[in-house]
Amino acid sequence: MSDPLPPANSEAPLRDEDEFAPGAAEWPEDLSRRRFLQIMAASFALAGGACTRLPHGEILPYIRQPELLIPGKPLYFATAMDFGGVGHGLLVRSNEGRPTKIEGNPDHPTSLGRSSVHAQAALLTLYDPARSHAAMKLGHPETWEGLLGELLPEIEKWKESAGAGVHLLTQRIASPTLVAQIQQFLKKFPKAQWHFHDAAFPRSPMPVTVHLEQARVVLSLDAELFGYGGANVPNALAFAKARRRDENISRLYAVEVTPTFTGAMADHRRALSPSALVKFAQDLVVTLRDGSKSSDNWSAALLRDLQKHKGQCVVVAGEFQPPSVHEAARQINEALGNIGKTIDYLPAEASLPPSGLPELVTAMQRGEVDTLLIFGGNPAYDSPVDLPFGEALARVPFSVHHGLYPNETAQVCRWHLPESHFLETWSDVRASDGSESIAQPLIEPLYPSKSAHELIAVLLEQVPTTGYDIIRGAWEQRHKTDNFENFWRKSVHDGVAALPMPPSAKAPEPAAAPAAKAEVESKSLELVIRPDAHVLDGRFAENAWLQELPKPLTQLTWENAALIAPQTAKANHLEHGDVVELRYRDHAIRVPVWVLPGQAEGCVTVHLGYGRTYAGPVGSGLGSNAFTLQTSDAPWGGPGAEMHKIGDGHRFSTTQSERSMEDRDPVRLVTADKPAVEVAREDLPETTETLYPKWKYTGPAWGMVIDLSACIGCSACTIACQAENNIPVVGREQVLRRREMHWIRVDRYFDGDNNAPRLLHQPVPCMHCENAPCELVCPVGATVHDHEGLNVMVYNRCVGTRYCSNNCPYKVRRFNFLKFNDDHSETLKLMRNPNVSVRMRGVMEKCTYCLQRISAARIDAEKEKRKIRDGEVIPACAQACPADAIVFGDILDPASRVAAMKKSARNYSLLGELNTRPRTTYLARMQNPNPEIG
Amino acid sequence: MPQLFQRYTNTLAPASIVAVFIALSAAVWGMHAIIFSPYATEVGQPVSQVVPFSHQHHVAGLGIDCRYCHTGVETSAFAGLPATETCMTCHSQIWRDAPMLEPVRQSWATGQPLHWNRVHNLPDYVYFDHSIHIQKGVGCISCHGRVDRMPLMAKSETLYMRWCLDCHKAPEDHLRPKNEVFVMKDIVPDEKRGVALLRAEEIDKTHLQDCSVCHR
Amino acid sequence: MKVNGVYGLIAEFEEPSQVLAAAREARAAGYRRVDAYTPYLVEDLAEELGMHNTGVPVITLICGIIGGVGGYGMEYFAAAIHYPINVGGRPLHSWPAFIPITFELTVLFAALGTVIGMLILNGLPRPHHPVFETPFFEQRNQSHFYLCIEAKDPLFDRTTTQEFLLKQKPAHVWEVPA
Amino acid sequence: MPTTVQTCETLSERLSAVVLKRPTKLGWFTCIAISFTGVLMLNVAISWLLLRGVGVWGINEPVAWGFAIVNFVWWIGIGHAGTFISAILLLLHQHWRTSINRFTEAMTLFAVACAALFPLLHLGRPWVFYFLVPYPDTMRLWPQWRSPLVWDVFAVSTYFTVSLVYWYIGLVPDLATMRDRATRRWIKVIYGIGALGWRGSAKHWARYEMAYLLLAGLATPLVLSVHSVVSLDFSVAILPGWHSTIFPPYFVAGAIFSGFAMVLTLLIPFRKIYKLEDVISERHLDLASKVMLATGLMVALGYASESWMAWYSDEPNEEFLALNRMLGPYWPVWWTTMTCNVLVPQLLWWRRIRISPLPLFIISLLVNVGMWAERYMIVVVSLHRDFLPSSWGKFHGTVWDWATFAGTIGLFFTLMFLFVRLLPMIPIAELRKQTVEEGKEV
Repeated sequence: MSDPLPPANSEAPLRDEDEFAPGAAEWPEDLSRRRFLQIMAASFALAGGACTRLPHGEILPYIRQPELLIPGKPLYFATAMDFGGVGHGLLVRSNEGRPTKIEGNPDHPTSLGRSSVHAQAALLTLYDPARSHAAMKLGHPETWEGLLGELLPEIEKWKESAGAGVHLLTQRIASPTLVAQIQQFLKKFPKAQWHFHDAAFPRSPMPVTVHLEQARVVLSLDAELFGYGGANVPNALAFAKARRRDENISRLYAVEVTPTFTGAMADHRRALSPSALVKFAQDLVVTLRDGSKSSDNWSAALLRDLQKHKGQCVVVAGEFQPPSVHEAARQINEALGNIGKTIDYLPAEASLPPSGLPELVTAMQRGEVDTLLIFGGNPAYDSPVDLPFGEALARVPFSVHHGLYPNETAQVCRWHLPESHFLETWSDVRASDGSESIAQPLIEPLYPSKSAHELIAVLLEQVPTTGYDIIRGAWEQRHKTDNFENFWRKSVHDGVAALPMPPSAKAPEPAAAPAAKAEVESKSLELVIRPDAHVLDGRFAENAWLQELPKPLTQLTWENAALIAPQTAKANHLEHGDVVELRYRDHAIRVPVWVLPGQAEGCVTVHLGYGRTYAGPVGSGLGSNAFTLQTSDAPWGGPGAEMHKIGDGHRFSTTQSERSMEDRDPVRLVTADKPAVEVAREDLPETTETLYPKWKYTGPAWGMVIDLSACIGCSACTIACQAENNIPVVGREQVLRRREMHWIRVDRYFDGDNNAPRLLHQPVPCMHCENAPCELVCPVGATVHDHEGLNVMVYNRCVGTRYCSNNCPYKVRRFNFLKFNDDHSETLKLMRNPNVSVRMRGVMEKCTYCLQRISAARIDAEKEKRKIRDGEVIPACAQACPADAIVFGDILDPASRVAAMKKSARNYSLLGELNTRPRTTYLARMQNPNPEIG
Repeated sequence: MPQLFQRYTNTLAPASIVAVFIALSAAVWGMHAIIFSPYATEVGQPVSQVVPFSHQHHVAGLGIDCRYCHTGVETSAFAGLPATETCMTCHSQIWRDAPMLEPVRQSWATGQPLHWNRVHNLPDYVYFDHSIHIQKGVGCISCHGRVDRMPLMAKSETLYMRWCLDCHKAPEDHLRPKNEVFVMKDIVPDEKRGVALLRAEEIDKTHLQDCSVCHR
Repeated sequence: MKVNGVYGLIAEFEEPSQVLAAAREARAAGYRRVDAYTPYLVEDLAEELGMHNTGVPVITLICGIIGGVGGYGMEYFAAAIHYPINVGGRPLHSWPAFIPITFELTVLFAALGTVIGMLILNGLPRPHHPVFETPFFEQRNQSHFYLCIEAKDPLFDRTTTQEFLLKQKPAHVWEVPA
Repeated sequence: MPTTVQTCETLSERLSAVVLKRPTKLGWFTCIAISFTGVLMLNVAISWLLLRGVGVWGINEPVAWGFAIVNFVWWIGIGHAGTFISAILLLLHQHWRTSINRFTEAMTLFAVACAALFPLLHLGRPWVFYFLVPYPDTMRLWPQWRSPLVWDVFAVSTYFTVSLVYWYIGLVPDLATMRDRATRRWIKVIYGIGALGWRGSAKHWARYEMAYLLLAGLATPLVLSVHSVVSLDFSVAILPGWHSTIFPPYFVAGAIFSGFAMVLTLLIPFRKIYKLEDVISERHLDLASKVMLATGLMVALGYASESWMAWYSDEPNEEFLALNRMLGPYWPVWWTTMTCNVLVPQLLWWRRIRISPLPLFIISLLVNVGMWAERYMIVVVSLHRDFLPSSWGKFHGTVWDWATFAGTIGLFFTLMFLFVRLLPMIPIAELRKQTVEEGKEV
């Protein structure tokens, strides 16, 4: 690994003001009147002719130039990420030794080159200036030596006591080596105990693998197939495949509490409160078993549909549903012979220890815990309210917290040790399909931090203790091959181990059949607690990209809310934006009410991860903490909640205030009775209807197609674009003013009846119109066309009249109303993509189809005197998209994939009637409703 | 009755008006002059360096190829500056204790990089790629001038956008055969050869003036 | 006939009609270097003094043409020749869009030409002028009307010219020192 | 006041006295002090703007144009009365214009100066405003001629220059009068410089009159073109509520409408303070109100045809816009516009109202408000809900928006007060001619 310093003669970003006298462009925050006047004078003088000398930069060459590394040429390394105990195979771009972009690893069986929102956002966490910089003892900086000074005597004690009183607390772990190390630790100190607590990825009642591609009919019982869970990427891709077939596309039924991506993709969606959902599931089992008449024709039709597709359908239960629902789902799958075909039941998660947080807290309260070693996680914040972890911790003499951030737990522990980011250290992971990957570091640790492997090695008093030696050693033991060196090198290089897959899992013994008679539906208001889709249980609260990423179906940013259905709102005399005291089992929080169409009646959903106190400058003090409502016996809520209005007029920082399509058809749907030809009818004006001749393009003529049948609305494109194009975060205040900067946004609409709406998603990047309205009105020619048909935006020519934005019917242009990019934090400079200008205050910006990637490909092609190949240029959004919904290429090349898709009958242009001739078009979304259901 | 204004004002008044016009045009001309003066462009003004490296000596004198030090020039956007190691390959043998080379030895010993002052500095929003220019037959000296005559490195062109465009509009006048790209020999404009090279290198002139070629 | 130290003789009238008549007489008498000074424009006076064409309109026309042609030329040169760029799929020579600026520049040049031309033809600015030395000129030039026969006039002669002027029944006749 | 018959002497005496009389009244000082505080506020607002960026205003996506453009159009509109009165009415031989043209021309200049501030300030990077000016730069780049904003640059600067020249040429003979009537030497000298040595030569008068007529001839199409070009800023765009072919005439009418409103707003107090009721008589008020009534009706027709087109075109976006203006979140703006610009002016059908200063003053004030609201409706209300519901938003002016607006009003009045104190606000020479000749007619 080369040093993380800005490398020799790389374009150091954030010096756009060099165009002007220093300071003339970027105003320092703290500015004396005097200085201000000087700057005024300076910039006015410049106005005379901008006769400025560029300031003299310096060039710092290497001492020894690293192998492979050619300054200016990015390198790509395969690595992997542990996300909620599931491995994600990644491919990371490195510019002069700085990881600058994370992508999915195409060779990895589950990521298949695609990536999730969280994989993309991991990059910002690496460079986050708020990460813990040093070991802390009782809140004061300390050295590792200082720690060892205390730790080693402790270890001696453990040896005598065989580890009595020593407790480990971990979250889910995807690293086989780490699990092995912990086992080793427990073997060495038999009396030591290992506890498991993970608020976002709880113990799954019945872990499964779903094969959506094989399933013709899918029933989701509040399962978020495309949510943040471990298998979202493969699920999305498989489902998209099943939806894009020309004939017999799959049909998705979703029964859920709060609208999810799954519900948005469903052909038939039903919102039920948790208790009603349990009842629904069990009635389904009963009716299926004794063939009795189903209560309503909806579920009757559903049942018939399921039975019609024995072995080709699947019923999936949500992670946060009680075991009874999972059991119901399993029984239906068994009855219909789906198991082994469309769904595999995995053995109960052996890697997890039996004991959890409750046992630990009781032990702590009893004073039985002398030493508590916390690996990751934040129990002081994310433990249920009835488990007073913080107080109990006071009775633990020697507590150590090992994590990325000096969070709430770090504050109360005796020791906090900085953890290395996964891009800084060696590790290994196991993916959802059991395949293993080696995670190699892309950069030296930015701070004196250690990985969990290294820390445990210390506890085990092992040598060597470097991550590399630990992982390599462990693999050498586990994988006995005659030529390990080759195996190791290949595994590291490919990002996935060349191993035989684990034996296919067998279904667990059927548990006791659930009571045929379902318990009565509760009449009281039910509380629903869920991890937030982006910050989860708060572990990503400090990640500004995720905070500003609009949340699924609310488009809310930077805060959480109490989601209730319109009917519930009416019943409780509440309005959108009212602030309520939400009370559950004599605990209460203040939270604003969000009236959400599609939410189940009679229940209120709050998301975890907010109301943090020690998240850092970004994540602290946002929203309200739902953990104060969580109890260990009802972690996901239950009946008996109350809401009392205590205020109103809360202003939500949302990026989309409108819900309906207002009788316009930005999103078009193809169904059996509404064929594509009619739905996607292009009412484009004739080219002859103009004074002017049409401009000729010789190609490559770049264009894009977005398939709305595939898009699940996950926003991976948005955040991938943000990472690739150095897009700044503006913060809650500016989002309130509608000044977010995302180049590709995912619009969502609620179509039809407000009480049972259809949920729609539509990603909207720049359309690169051939008759671009924006270009016509720019007074300085800062946005014009190039010969490949790109609508290019020249930041350094832009004077900021914003006329282009006014005249853009898609409103995809983004303006730097203030100085949005952070040029103070050194680490953030390292993160930036050196091939994209960092925009200054007062200039317009927008999607460029990832021009930097096009240019790179063009230069390569021209060097080799050939045309650019189809698929050689992939914009960040298309590359990230887990559903492969975005396709980009040369529309004049008949062989190209994009050209083929544009020929589809479903192809239509957004607002085509304006004769903007957009290069980005959409494929109308295919629906496959059950004809038996109206 | 006395005159309010003396006779001379009859000359003064029109003269002053004319003077104002002259002054204004002079100001405009002056501005232009400054922008293209060596003061602003820094053309031909040697930049001082920690080590007074002489291209004249190394290129003309010793005949070292450009690519020996600027390794990236054919493959990467950046030509690259030589690592200290590169200097030391020779200077660990010859001029081992020339005081002039002390900073190089220091850097080698301490592992601290040498601090060279930029001579050719483009704004950050300009993305110039050396490799493609080299590949298509634009000689080093087209932009960097006769470095073989420069004891100390100095800009030989303004690097203004209009200067870039001059060549992007009519590349044929500035192309040379591949084998002459690194040769320190002034190009003799030749219409026919230029067009031939243009065709040989399959250079598509149409998009060369697109904003997107240099700005992202 | 040239007389030193004298700019001319000036007659002061109360009524515009008088100065008109006087001017007519003076021309008839063969005086050529004659000028009148009035508090406001007196119709036909200039004609009576022998100025039949102001020469301003032609300047306006020429400048207007320069402005218009120059303006359109600049637009065409910049958009179609100097740096041709595809803007919103419109042709390089989008003549309808070039009209407004052409028009504005036509008006601008014509207007400035008119004013500057007028001043030059009038020989203004000219802060110093002998006529200002006419007694009470300052007070009365806003209400009274003057006819001045200059000494440069070949027919000028102190006595005869004075007699001639007095025949026109002026309020006064003054001698204007050079 | 005595209606003695005017002679050149008395006239010159009275009108120059307005300027030359010493000592200056305390009232004048208080007025200018008040308006100058506005100028100071403007300075603060502008400094803060340049310091932090246009983000200090309320603008956002989708409403990327806010107060700046509203104020720009409003001020430019006001700036139309002067040239209209002095040029078009001159060509139409409306002699009554003589009493007020100088004053209104000055008003035009100052209004256009205020207007010209905004396009500059609303730039994201004002320090590179010169990108909009064609000149041989180091980048070989030019303005983009198809953009109405570039047309604006030329139209507004031409309009300002021509108005300035026109106004100054009109002043020259009067400056000569000032020069001759002033008593203190330094004052004589100052006016003398401005007078260019004007001595009332008959030949000068002839050329002068010709030039003046030509300028009027040039200014007439110019005044019509300027607001047409401003209106093209909107009608060239494809936005519903902007994309409309009736904008140019409808904007010009609105401009003259608001211009005359501002003229009355200023004249009515001034003629009272300086006791010029005989020079600026009831007749003038009457005629000015008639022009207001006429142009007001044209504007009303504009509104009507906009709504009618929305319905007749059967274009959903246009229909939605029309309804959104009346019933959407910004409904008060629409209703204010209609009340002030359509209903209130109907009072001017009655002569008694046309000639009674106070009601007229109130009406003209309301029209000024109404015209500002109209521009707000056109700019903000059209932008805040365009094609895709997903990108709909709202706009609210911040304190800095208001401070800048109020500041320009302060600037306008400061200049106005300086003008009436330092320069003859009524063209003396032209009035001399008139009084004498009209005296003859009687």
